[in-house]
Amino acid sequence: MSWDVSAVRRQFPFYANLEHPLHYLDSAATAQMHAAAFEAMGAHDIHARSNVLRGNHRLAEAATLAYEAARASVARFLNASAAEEIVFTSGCTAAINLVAGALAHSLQAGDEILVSLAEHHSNFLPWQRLRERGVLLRALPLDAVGCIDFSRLEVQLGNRCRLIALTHASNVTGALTSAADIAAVVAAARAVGARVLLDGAQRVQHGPVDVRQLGVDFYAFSGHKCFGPTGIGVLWGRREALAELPPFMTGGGMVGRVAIDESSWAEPPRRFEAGTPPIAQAVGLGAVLEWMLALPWERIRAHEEALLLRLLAGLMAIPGVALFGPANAADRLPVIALRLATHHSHDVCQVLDSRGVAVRGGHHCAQLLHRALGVEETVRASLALYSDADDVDALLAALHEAARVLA
Amino acid sequence: MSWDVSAVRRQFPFYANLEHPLHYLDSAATAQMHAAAFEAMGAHDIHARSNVLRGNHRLAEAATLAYEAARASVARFLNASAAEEIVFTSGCTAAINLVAGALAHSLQAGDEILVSLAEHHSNFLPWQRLRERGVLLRALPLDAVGCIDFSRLEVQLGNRCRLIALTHASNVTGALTSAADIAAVVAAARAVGARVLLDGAQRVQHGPVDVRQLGVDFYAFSGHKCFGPTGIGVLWGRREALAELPPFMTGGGMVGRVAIDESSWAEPPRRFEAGTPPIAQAVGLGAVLEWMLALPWERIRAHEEALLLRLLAGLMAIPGVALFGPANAADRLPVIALRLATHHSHDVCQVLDSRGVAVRGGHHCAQLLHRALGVEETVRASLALYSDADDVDALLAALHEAARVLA
Amino acid sequence: MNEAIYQQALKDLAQAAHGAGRLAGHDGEALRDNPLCGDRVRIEIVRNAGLITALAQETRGCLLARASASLLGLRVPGQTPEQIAAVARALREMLNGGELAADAWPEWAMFQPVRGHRSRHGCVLLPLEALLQALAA
Amino acid sequence: MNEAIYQQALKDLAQAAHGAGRLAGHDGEALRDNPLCGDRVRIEIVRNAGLITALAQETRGCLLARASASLLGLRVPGQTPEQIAAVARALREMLNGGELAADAWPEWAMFQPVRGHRSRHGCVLLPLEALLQALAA
Ligand SMILES: Cc1ncc(COP(=O)(O)O)c(C=O)c1O
Ligand SMILES: Cc1ncc(COP(=O)(O)O)c(C=O)c1O
Repeated sequence: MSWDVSAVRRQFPFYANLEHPLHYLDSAATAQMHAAAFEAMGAHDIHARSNVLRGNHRLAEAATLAYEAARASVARFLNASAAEEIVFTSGCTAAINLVAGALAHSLQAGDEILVSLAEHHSNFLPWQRLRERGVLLRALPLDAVGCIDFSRLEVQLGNRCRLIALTHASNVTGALTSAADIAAVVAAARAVGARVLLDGAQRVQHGPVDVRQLGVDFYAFSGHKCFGPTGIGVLWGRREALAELPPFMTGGGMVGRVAIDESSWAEPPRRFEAGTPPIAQAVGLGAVLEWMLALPWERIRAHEEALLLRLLAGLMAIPGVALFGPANAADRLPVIALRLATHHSHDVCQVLDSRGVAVRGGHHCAQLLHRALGVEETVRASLALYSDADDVDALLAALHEAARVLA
Repeated sequence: MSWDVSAVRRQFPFYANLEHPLHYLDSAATAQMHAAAFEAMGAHDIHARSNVLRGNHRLAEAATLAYEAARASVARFLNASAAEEIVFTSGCTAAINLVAGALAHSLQAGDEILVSLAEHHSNFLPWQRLRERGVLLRALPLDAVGCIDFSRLEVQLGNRCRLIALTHASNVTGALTSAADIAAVVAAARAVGARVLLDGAQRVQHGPVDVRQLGVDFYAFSGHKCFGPTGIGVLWGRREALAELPPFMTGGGMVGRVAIDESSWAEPPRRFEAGTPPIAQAVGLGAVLEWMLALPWERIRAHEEALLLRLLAGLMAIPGVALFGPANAADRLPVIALRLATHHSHDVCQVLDSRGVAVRGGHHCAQLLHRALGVEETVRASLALYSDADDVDALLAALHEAARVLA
Repeated sequence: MNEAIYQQALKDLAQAAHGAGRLAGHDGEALRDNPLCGDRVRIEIVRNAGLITALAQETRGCLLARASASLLGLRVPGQTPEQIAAVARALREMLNGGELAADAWPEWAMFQPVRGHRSRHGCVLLPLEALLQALAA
Repeated sequence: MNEAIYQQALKDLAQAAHGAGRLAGHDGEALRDNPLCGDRVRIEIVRNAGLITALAQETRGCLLARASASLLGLRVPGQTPEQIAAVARALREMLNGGELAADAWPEWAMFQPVRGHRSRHGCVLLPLEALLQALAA
């Protein structure tokens, strides 16, 4: 049985309400939101709106239960050991900043952090900033098509490395970091006592993740990229890894005792959730992840891969198209960065938009990766479980058009 | 003409869908959400969902326009000089952490921060934490009813004070910090070169604010306390005050040029909005603030004050009730902290809940204020523009009941 | 519905404050806060030949916490750590909606109306958690 | 609709790249980035007796930025800083939906189709902003 795109589109209010045809191929930036999130958030904000954890009237009870149930849903989605390992943040960027900011309190000058040149700025700048504390930033280089070169792991991993932060999938090339490479990174990290963080922002849109099997210590992602609401993100941390971190932000709800001279912190996850959290957004995310948990991911992967191959084949037939990323479909997400001759990506996107094709141009918050590939910007098309062959064909036709219009 | 509560309740889906009578008197924790926010967010997520600032297809254009229009609405609500002075955050707590975290980069050992003992933990702990950098934390004491004692300003304000952080209104006693006191604080701060931050979390629910008239440098608040969504907050900063701050969090969207060794920051407000912002939530907040801007605030204040007086009169008639906060209704918000004999607030709240009255017990994230008043916890009732005399009477009756049940 | 929680028996149990105070000497102690309300329980115990022979509790908290602590003061002396572990299990199960185990202390039954109020479970459990911590120390 | 933006005249203007390159000596320069796309414009100017007598531009960017920079290379030499300020005002007004001022450079008209595309306004304005910055320095 194949994956039924029109059925799934009916579950996305975006598609149900589309007035003019639009081929949305920008899901890597923000995916459309599933009905489950609309419904769960709407119902929550009408029937159970209240602050959480701090009151005992019926609405406060209902809100707290809903919020904690969402935490349990995230734990299931990631196969975490316990709901207490899930910290809600405002996004993937905030989750990574949380780890960097909390870790900063115990870093010494000369300690090292290892990243890669493929990282999104959100998984690069927070680590780069630790240089203010004398921390050394090292980076794994890229190969010719923009994939992380793991053969350089041993050379780049110093004895004083405290954390390795890598993307689980590139937002530009779509390259997946393989389970084997992750295992090698984890083993190497263990040997020097470093923690491992994976940036799952792109990966989560394509199915549940098993953090226990991955063996890493931290995993971060955003709701808006996996069919959930904006304003919510997740940091998963292995129990021991979270326990050893002090808070990043402070405020209501994350303390034990407050005195004028000193305060004590609550246990994780509350220690990391200062202030009123994004309650309705957590509830919306929980609902969407439950929906995702029930999907037939093998069929969806086959569908996405078929579209990817169709797209790749069509692109090869367009004169002047240059592609980046892994050649093998199994090693990548259906996310493709390309250049059309020497045309600027924003000019290309403009023409594509006039043809009802929404893709993204620019450096995609990955300037280092682009520079490593010798370009400043690319056009990126990204497919999701609601994409279909029409979308792909429209993109290909529009690229032919763009080549003509911009020549 | 008096304020029509039943008309305004029809604009709140919470009231329109209430199945059992519920007297919601916990708006200081989280206010119910206005229809304008439901509608604006729903429509945005259906018709204009996309990432902002980074793309040029039609959805990205629409999302960016909506997001920036929301910024302009916030600027109008606060009477800020320019939309660029508005930074969207995930909440009031995050906004205050932003200022504290960014300021930390330029603080020297021996510099001072001045707060008060009336502060919510969210406007106390971020400053207390700067002690790790050798910063001295000073605090204005409270008077007998829990109001900030501004007569101690001169004594507590050192030459090396870099910032004064005070609440615009207490979330426990409801005490408003007067324009005169704020003016004195600003003048004193200017004399030593300190910045002034006001925590407006409680104040915004009761009408627009004029930051230019207040003369302060920073103003912080949350969406969920002013009838808007959870997951969104605001930091307003005077142009020069924002310009001199480095970023707090880093990531996509807030940089200029990224290189392996060094990166340059974007201008405010983007410098402070790392990662994908809470887009739909900003749009929802903008819609609610536009609604608020058009309300007849004089009538609403008269209404709230009348309810407050009715409540105060009724409370005085209950044996064993102890009240805190200013005696004069004009000096306070309709937020009341009380103790019922020696009964624990959570026991009182439990009985009240069984009578359909939702109020909050505990320390309300203000342990220092409670300790200064010689108690550990209080019952807090908070009224908003949708509260009515029935709510007040139900609370009073339920308190009589609680005294009986718990005796 | 709710005031079923505040039956006379429960109020009396809290009022009785069994075991209230401190012990001159002890073999274990623990201090536990409920960060949400500032409630605090201190438990001190004396152990002898595998038994807990004395327990003192100091509780600042709501009626539920005080009644629960008072019950510990009444029932714990003479019990083994294993019995306490079983008691804790039985109480948690009951709060989560299960039946009270037949061999559990019968007084726990008066906390049954708390079941539907998740935010109050912590109040009932706080003294017991402090005791388990004192035993583990 | 959109390809109205990419008329032959605009592409030719970008291609012509008037003023492309660097000046051996100059009285003012500015480097400006568009952080959203990594585009970059460098402007160098020579001033003499109240006039801008020479302008060089180096532009890495889209057709809009390149055409706009090329127009500066063509039109700026011989103008006063006041005239440039007026030109900037006229362009901003036009992009925001107004009519192009009668005395503005007529070539700006070819940027009119960009009006409805807010995200591209920055591309058109980038060279002019760099020029204003060079004048202010
Ligand atoms: C006075 C005051 N300041 C700050 C906050 C923190 O706001 P939030 O929890 O929405 O971040 C609150 C509310 O909890 C408050 O009442
Ligand atoms: C690989 C990667 N990491 C991190 C992020 C940051 O996510 P967010 O902007 O939602 O915080 C993104 C998306 O922008 C991404 O693609």
